[in-house]
Amino acid sequence: MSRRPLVRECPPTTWYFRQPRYMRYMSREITSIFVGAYCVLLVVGLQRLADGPMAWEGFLLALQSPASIVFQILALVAAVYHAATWFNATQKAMPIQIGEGFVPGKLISGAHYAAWAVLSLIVLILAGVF
Amino acid sequence: MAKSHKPVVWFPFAAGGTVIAFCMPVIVLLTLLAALGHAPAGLDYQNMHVFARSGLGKLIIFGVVALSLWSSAHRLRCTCYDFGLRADTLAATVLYAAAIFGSIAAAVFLARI
Amino acid sequence: METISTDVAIIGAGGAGLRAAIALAETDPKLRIALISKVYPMRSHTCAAEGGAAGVIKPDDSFDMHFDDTVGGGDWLSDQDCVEYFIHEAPKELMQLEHWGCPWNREADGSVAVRPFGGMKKQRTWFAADKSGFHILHTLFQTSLQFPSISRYDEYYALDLLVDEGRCQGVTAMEMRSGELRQFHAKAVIIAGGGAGRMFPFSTNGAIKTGDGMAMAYRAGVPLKDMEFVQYHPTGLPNTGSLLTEACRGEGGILVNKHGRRYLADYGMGPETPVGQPQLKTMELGPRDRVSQAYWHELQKGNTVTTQWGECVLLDMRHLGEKKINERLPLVRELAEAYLGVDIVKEAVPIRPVVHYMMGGISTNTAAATPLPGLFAAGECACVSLNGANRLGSNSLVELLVFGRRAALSAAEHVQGLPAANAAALNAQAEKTQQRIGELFSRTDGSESMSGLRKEMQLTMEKNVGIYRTEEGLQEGVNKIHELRQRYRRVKLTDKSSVFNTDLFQALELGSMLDCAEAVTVGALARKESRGAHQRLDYVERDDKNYLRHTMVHHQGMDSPRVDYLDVVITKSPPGVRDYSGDHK
Amino acid sequence: MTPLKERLVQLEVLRYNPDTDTEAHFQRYEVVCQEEWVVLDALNKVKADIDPTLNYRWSCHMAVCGSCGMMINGEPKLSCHAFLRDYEGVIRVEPLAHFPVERDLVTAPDDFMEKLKRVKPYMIPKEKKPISEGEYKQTPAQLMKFRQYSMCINCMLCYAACPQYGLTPSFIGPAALTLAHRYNQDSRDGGRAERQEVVATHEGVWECTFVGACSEVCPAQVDPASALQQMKITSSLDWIVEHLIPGGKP
Ligand SMILES: Cc1cc2nc3c(=O)[nH]c(=O)nc-3n(C[C@H](O)[C@H](O)[C@H](O)COP(=O)(O)OP(=O)(O)OC[C@H]3O[C@@H](n4cnc5c(N)ncnc54)[C@H](O)[C@@H]3O)c2cc1C
Ligand code: SF4
Ligand code: F3S
Ligand code: FES
Repeated sequence: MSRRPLVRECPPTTWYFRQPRYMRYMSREITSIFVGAYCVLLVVGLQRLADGPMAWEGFLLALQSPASIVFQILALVAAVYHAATWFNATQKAMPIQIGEGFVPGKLISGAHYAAWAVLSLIVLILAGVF
Repeated sequence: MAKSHKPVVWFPFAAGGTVIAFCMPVIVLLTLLAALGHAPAGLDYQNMHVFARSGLGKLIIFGVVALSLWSSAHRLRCTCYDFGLRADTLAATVLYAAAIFGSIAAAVFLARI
Repeated sequence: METISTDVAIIGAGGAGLRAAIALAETDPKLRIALISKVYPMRSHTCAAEGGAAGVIKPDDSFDMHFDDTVGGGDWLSDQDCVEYFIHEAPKELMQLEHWGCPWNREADGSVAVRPFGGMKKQRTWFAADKSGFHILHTLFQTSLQFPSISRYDEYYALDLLVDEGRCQGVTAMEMRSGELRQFHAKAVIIAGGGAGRMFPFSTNGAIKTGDGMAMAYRAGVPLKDMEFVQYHPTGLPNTGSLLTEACRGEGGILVNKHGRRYLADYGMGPETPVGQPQLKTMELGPRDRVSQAYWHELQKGNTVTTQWGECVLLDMRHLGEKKINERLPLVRELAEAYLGVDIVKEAVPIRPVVHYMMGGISTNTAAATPLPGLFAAGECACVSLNGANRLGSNSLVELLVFGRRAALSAAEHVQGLPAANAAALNAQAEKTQQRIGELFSRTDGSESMSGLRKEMQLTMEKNVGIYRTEEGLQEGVNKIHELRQRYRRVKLTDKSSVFNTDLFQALELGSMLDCAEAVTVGALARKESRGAHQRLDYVERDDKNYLRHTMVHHQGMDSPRVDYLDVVITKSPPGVRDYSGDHK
Repeated sequence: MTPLKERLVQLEVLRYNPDTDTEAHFQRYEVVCQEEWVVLDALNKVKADIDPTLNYRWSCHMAVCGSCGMMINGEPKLSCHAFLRDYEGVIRVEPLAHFPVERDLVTAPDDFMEKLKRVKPYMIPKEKKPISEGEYKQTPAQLMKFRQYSMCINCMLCYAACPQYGLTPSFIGPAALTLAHRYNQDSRDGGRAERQEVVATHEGVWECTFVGACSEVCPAQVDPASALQQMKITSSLDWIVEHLIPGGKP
């Protein structure tokens, strides 16, 4: 009698149900579906813009369909979730050492959040929202 | 094992991820406002046209669209694998091709403006 | 049975075994090295060492001072030629580790930093935060990965030495994952099997420290030396026995009793030094034996604090402040917090003495050679007579390096031009091991439970061979261990499987511990004096006339062992008074 | 004196004996434990008093030897650092995920050991010098740059946590790559180029999708996820230098 190690496979299609943190990871990854789809929408919008004022107005009007509204809400959630995970990750990818210590991760991420807020605000102002 | 050429796709992915994080939420917010019937003045044809015709505007629009497309395509490729789709080459080909196609389309449309 | 031929077999892949392996590989790349260990190298207990490693490096220090501290700390039972060799090699070895990448703490100018340690007159303890042993072990292990001539046999449990024509020529070992026995034919064997603290119920030692290496040599006819000297560390967590490093006191922690008194002042280590300004070799920086013994006296006087884990004294580090604690003692903070729920930044920690280290072991000389040709030993399992009657904190990690390397050099020399082994004779011996294991498996009339025997042994050791000893108690201990050894022959295996049978390994380990325990008790009974860690209430004085000698215990099968003595080597420091009061200069 | 609080603990332990079993099964044990104990203490009590045939590894009981990793309620943990007070109800104990099970809670770490070796986790000095010339100078700041990454106890919890390792076993994995990073970041070392031959391959950092689970379970706060992301960035910069700058050498 001898060794017969038991291999317990990681189920390739359902593994992410095993731990809540895997679910969190998958939700982060899935944001790409919505963001990707939204990018396609942007390209279509560009086309309409190129086609002239009528087309553009039609595009804006089409956006108002219920399906489009639902989609954009989802896309917004996805984009914001993506942004949060991305900024939280910056402290891991780019730690900053000053002397013996490291700049606290929260500070690095926090700076990103702040820049994000400022940038968004500027865009909103330029777009004439306020 | 040879060194990987992954950086070719990963670098634009990382750049795109950053662009998405910073820009996408506010852009979606703007179109969502439009969808809800409160389109801000900035989305008027006139304003959009002026913006998209300027060199800087073209550059910004193209940069945002192309990088975001690429980033999403790359992430989707990984996600396919995570969901158990083992045909990685196929997924990569289709998704990257779509991203490139989208980017070219964006460039063409921008050129026409 | 599969035979593995090699030039040198090393048993144990802790600090000593790994250092030996690397030294062999560097000395002669053609040598085949088999590194056998019952755990993966990085699990070896060297990883638990916290405080640091001593080596003279700073300009205000000198070899003579390290010599005096070691010899005096060892209560003059150290062989002084050995100490001499050791202190000179120590800085070289520590520097070698630096070159291999060990993350030693640094001074602002980039040079290596040192910290104060108990019993040392100068700051000479190199440290890597409070994970010094961990970093030493991992640096050695990682360094060893680059040498193709080192073949590792991880999770192989070594059983018996193969001895033919008066030379040690190999060892048998069981591959734990298959349960298959292998014989290693080697021109030389180095034992680096670590200590045996698990003989005691309350110990800082990991589960693997069961004295297998000592027992193996002992059964092969090599005497065990000075086994009665068992070091208690004064500051263990009262529930798990986990160690709070001596560096706690080195950095300025103080010991107080239930009245808040720094009681060490009452036991010849005073006068009190100002809180937070530790003074070398005084008060809290007295040697381990003295500090542990003071606890015992406080206990007798009723001055200890009663906690839910038993009688304790308090180790107070609050005055060090959070910053210094996090920087220098992060592990201590974490251990106390996790296992005891005490934050050392805010509270004093209850602690008590705990069995820590075996000064005794396989008898070796300064060349790390045992009396059996072809057999070498290094590390805690060996007694090269560096530590004498009481080891100074931070000398042991260096001992692993210095004598691990020395054993390798000696072995490399020994294997030159040796005649081929008589394979048949070795086979026959290996068969005996096979039979021994087979018998253990097939024993159906076994009446003794392993955990039961183990418990009895541990209680006996604690009760009869503890910090203070008496004739009566020791005699009882000798009798009891002897009885347990007899009863061990009827120990029963519950698990008869082949793969990773830890029931079997625990049984074998128990056998090793019982052998070692017998040497400890017998040696202690015979030594009618008090010296270092061996303190007798009936013979309170040191007796240089009769006992300035090493105890040598010889295995006699199932009979009681034979004890004889070997003179201590004294070169320049005649026995003197150990002075740990503030007056010493 | 406050009495020790006792508690009846129920353990559900995965059992597998290759000599007799074709599959693994769970076995239930009930042991009286002290409230402040860790799961390992409970297992030790089971082994000593109830079932000597239960097998698992442990040694130090202070979270430093790295041998006692197990899945406890589905989470990779050091059993000597998993406090009973943090669990309610039945505690489910399984061998570390993603490694073959030799027996009961004992897994085969061969794959990890082999990978560790591949990343050359040892000093390849920038310039060799003899011991007699003393130490390589290193400031405290330079030490801090890599110290965190040198704290890895090789417990493999991160491998059990990383789904990418589970899905793609050829992935070098968090701990081994982090050790490569540890040496790369050491001011005394000059071996980065050699290590890149492994680090920058597909099986190296590029298999990591930044799940981050490795860092969440790491008992030694090594933060392998951080190390791997940093290595991706530097490996990408290498690639640019190598391929886009004429004559560029990373
Ligand atoms: C908690 C703690 C803290 C300490 N702190 C310090 C300190 O600060 N400074 C200092 O100088 N010293 C310290 N010490 C002492 C020092 O760490 C030890 O003495 C030293 O690490 C022992 O090393 P070693 O190589 O001899 O044995 P170990 O590291 O214990 O290794 C023993 C090896 O032998 C192998 N082995 C054993 N039996 C068998 C067998 N039957 N078959 C195969 N292989 C076997 C094991 O697998 C292991 O690889 C400390 C000790 C402890 C317990
Ligand atoms: S990185 Fe952390 S989790 Fe992974 S092996 Fe090292 S210590 Fe364990
Ligand atoms: S969990 Fe795995 S995917 Fe990367 S960040 Fe950690 S290695
Ligand atoms: S027993 Fe050593 S890490 Fe848990």
